[in-house]
Amino acid sequence: MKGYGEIILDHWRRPRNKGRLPAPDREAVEANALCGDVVRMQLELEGTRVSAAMFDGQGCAISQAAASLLTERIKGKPVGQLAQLADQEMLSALGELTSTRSSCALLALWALRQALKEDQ
Amino acid sequence: MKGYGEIILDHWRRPRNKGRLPAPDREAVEANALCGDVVRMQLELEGTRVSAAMFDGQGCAISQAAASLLTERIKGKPVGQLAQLADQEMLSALGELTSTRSSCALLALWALRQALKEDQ
Amino acid sequence: MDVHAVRRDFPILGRQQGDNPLVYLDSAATSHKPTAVIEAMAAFYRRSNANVHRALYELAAEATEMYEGARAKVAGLLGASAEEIVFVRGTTEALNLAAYTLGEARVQAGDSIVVTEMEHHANLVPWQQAARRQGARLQAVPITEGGELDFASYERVLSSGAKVVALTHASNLLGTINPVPELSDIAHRAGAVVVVDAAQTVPHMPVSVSELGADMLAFSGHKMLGPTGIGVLWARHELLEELPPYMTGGEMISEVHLDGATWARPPRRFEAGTPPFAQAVGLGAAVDYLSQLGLRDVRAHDVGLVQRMLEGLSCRPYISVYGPLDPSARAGLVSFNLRGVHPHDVATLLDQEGVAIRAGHHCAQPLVRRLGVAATCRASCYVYNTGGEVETLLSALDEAWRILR
Amino acid sequence: MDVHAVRRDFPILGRQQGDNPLVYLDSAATSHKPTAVIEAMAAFYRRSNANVHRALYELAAEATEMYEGARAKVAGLLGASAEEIVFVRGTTEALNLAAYTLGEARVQAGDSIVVTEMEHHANLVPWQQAARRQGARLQAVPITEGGELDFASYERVLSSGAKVVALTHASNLLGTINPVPELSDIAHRAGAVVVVDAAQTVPHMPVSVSELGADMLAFSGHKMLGPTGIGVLWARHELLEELPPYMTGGEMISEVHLDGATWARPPRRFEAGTPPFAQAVGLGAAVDYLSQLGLRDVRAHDVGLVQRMLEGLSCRPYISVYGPLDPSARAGLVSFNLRGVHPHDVATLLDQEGVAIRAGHHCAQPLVRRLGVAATCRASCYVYNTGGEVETLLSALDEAWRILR
Ligand SMILES: Cc1ncc(COP(=O)(O)O)c(C=O)c1O
Ligand SMILES: Cc1ncc(COP(=O)(O)O)c(C=O)c1O
Repeated sequence: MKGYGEIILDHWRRPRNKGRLPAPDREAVEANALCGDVVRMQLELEGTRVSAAMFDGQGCAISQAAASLLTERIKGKPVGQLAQLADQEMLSALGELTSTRSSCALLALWALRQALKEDQ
Repeated sequence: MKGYGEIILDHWRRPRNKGRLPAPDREAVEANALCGDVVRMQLELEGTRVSAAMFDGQGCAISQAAASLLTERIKGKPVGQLAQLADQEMLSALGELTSTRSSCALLALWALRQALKEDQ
Repeated sequence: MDVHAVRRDFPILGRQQGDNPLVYLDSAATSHKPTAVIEAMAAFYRRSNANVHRALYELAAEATEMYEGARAKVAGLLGASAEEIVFVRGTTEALNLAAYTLGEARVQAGDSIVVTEMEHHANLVPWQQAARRQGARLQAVPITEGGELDFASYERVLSSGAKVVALTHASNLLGTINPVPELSDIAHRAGAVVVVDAAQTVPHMPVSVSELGADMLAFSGHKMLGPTGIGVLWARHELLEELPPYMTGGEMISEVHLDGATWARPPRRFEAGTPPFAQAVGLGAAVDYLSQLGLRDVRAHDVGLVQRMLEGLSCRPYISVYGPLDPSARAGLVSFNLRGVHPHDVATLLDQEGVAIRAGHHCAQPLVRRLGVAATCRASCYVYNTGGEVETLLSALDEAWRILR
Repeated sequence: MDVHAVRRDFPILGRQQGDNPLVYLDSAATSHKPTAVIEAMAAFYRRSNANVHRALYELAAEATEMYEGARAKVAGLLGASAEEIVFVRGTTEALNLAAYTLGEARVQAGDSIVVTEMEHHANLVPWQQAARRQGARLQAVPITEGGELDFASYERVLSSGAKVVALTHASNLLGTINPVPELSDIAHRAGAVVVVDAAQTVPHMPVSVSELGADMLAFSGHKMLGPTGIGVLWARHELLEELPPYMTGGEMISEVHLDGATWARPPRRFEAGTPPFAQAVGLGAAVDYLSQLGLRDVRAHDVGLVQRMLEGLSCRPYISVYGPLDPSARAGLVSFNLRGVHPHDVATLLDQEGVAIRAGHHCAQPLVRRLGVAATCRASCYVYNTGGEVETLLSALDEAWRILR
């Protein structure tokens, strides 16, 4: 069995930055009603940079691993740069993935975009 | 062109007993709404026998020829016998006929049956 | 367009009818299918069959891609976007969907719905039902003696406002092509949504929804070289967004509770249950085939044949022709009658020569009544018909006349 | 039934999925098609294609005969008469037709419509809509912990009367087969018409409408080895006679005037427009194929496979199974979950082994919610599945569990 790539399995088994921030500056929840996947993304900002990011949620391995991976990737990054993060980048960061699951893989990114949009 | 059989063409070109009876004992009209064929059958009875039969109507050659042929066939016949006249007899009396047209061929027979049913 | 090369793509044309080759002049009822279409569906069932949407395995992803690919092809044909294409069974379902949903969303008691006297039953009866349900008024614009829409009446009817105008792009009996862009403008100024029955045009000529200017368009796959069981409703996306669903069930919902449900976005909102996905693949192949021929050439071929038919029929004193006399003002069909002869007799006699035409009311009873006849004969052509076949038709008519007059 | 001989009739089973042979366990979503069905339709298009009804030429008479012949075959399968068979697109359209027409004819404001908690959206949402339109009340009978219909609740709900009971013959998620004869009796005593969703049973076991005792029955061609784009509504003829049409247009009318229309008799009243006649021919071939196998044997084969699945799944402590544990109380499918693992992950990992199962809410959101899960995995089988394939499923599940736990 090819299974999921090591990156997905690693983040699924040992999620990074899972939980809640005490005082997030930005926050958004995205859900995929059809599969029941839910992802909450929370950010703390220092100036125009992300100083802390955490996620919370439930659902399939891909959606949760993607959220975990995303929190690692965005820490320390300028907010302006994050707004430009493309779907394709997220997908390739997760390694090989079947097209039927891309909406799971992108859920965290959608939540991030939502969080960045709000009260800007 | 095979065309219609001689029987149909003969009755279509020179319809027998076409018109109205002065004082019919029995009468019925049948129409095929879908093609616009109409046939009226009128009978005069003497005792239990048909003493005169006429038809009137409009429509395709088959429906009109069949009506003409039928008036000839039933004259002098006992009413009880006519009630038993089968679809198949009518169809074969007309000669070779494509199945798509059997409702045209049977319209006069249906009118006859209707006429016999009424006020018996 | 090389008609003889085209004919080789249609296996049914090799059929003998009794002692004669089949001369099929009833494509307005349904068209034949090229091998490419027949094979596309067979290959789908042999290699790629799976229910579309939602499944997570590769085979289903492939089937879904082919289904959505067909939607994109149809959109491309019309110059529309894929999310404006709803797959249905055929023109009839498309128009029922339009009448039901527009009725619910746009028509109130006392409002007016406008149709024409030359509509196919599919674009008349559903509007009668919608008018009945909403307590609205149905008005039918008459035709002229020449078989065209009475423009002045149309303007007059619309001057007092209407919520919907439902009209045919081309009459399946008269052949008349209606000037939809102008008629749409007038309807829009009156505040009406314009629904066009394009069953006889999309298969036969280039149709661009932006040039047409209508809001909804309906047509059938089986009349355009595609399979039965599939058709298309095109509508402007904003309009689809506004409309409630017609059928409900799986795939068209967003969330379902025991006491209520919310809807998916278009086009899925209008595709309840398992769609005819194998037929969509077949329709996609038909669109490819027609596009390769070029719809401009398809139209030119039709016009050439109709011209020969009109000339041949008009010069026979025992024949009356219905509809416009200019072939370029017509779809690829001609209705006619032989003096004093019932059209059914003509059709039966022609069939014995291998010539297949249609005779009857062509699902347009009010129009047939308006013409003052019980029925008409209709010959209709398509990409695989030849000038020689038109000659066969004409001489078979002479023979029928000889027999029956 | 020789499953290896059967497999040779299904070309798609030769497909490789990556490095593995395809193990297709999603027949409850859609079945594959034997060559006999694929070829019946291709041959129809190549030799006999013409629009059915009304045409007077030989080719159309032949097509009409084949279309009506398919109707007779379906009637034979159910022990019904041909005039009780209405061809539609699928189960979903059949149930929409039933809900709309029964709503109009039988349901008034304040009346009650009864469904169950285990309905597919196709047998729930149309009734919600009908209830809304008529101002009626929709009541859903709950299920027991064991996944069966709560009989006592059913009796209680019906004791206060109902106009319609709409229920599934077998749940497409739980597999549960409902005792329709008993349930129909109770419903009839309460004065209700009984509509049965037989999408998961007619393809898989002998179903006789007289033994079932219901008034209407809906199923899809594509789940019974037939093509997409066709399905069946069966109803008692007296009931069909009483109902108004659903869709309107050509072929379903008796007379049309500009201001109104009258209807043809059933079944034509319910078949507006060009029907999916080529698909009917395909469905007829599927009925022939299934009858040759024998539906008793088809059912026995299903039960054997489901037993192996249930045994294999139940003995794995990391798996929960939903629905009845007795294979003979079930349709040919099993829903399950791996502890703490999302079904979508299971389906994706299995797909990589060539095993196609479905994961999701199976168009039964209220039921999934009732089970307290987000979704389930579902493996479903049919005539072409083998015991070996069930073993492949089970070991692929072990592997998925190893990876994901
Ligand atoms: C129980 C049940 N009802 C209804 C349907 C809907 O059938 P279709 O999508 O063919 O209309 C299905 C299949 O998805 C089903 O399993
Ligand atoms: C103008 C027109 N509208 C509607 C229809 C109905 O199409 P269908 O029977 O494919 O639904 C036809 C064809 O019969 C037609 O010619």
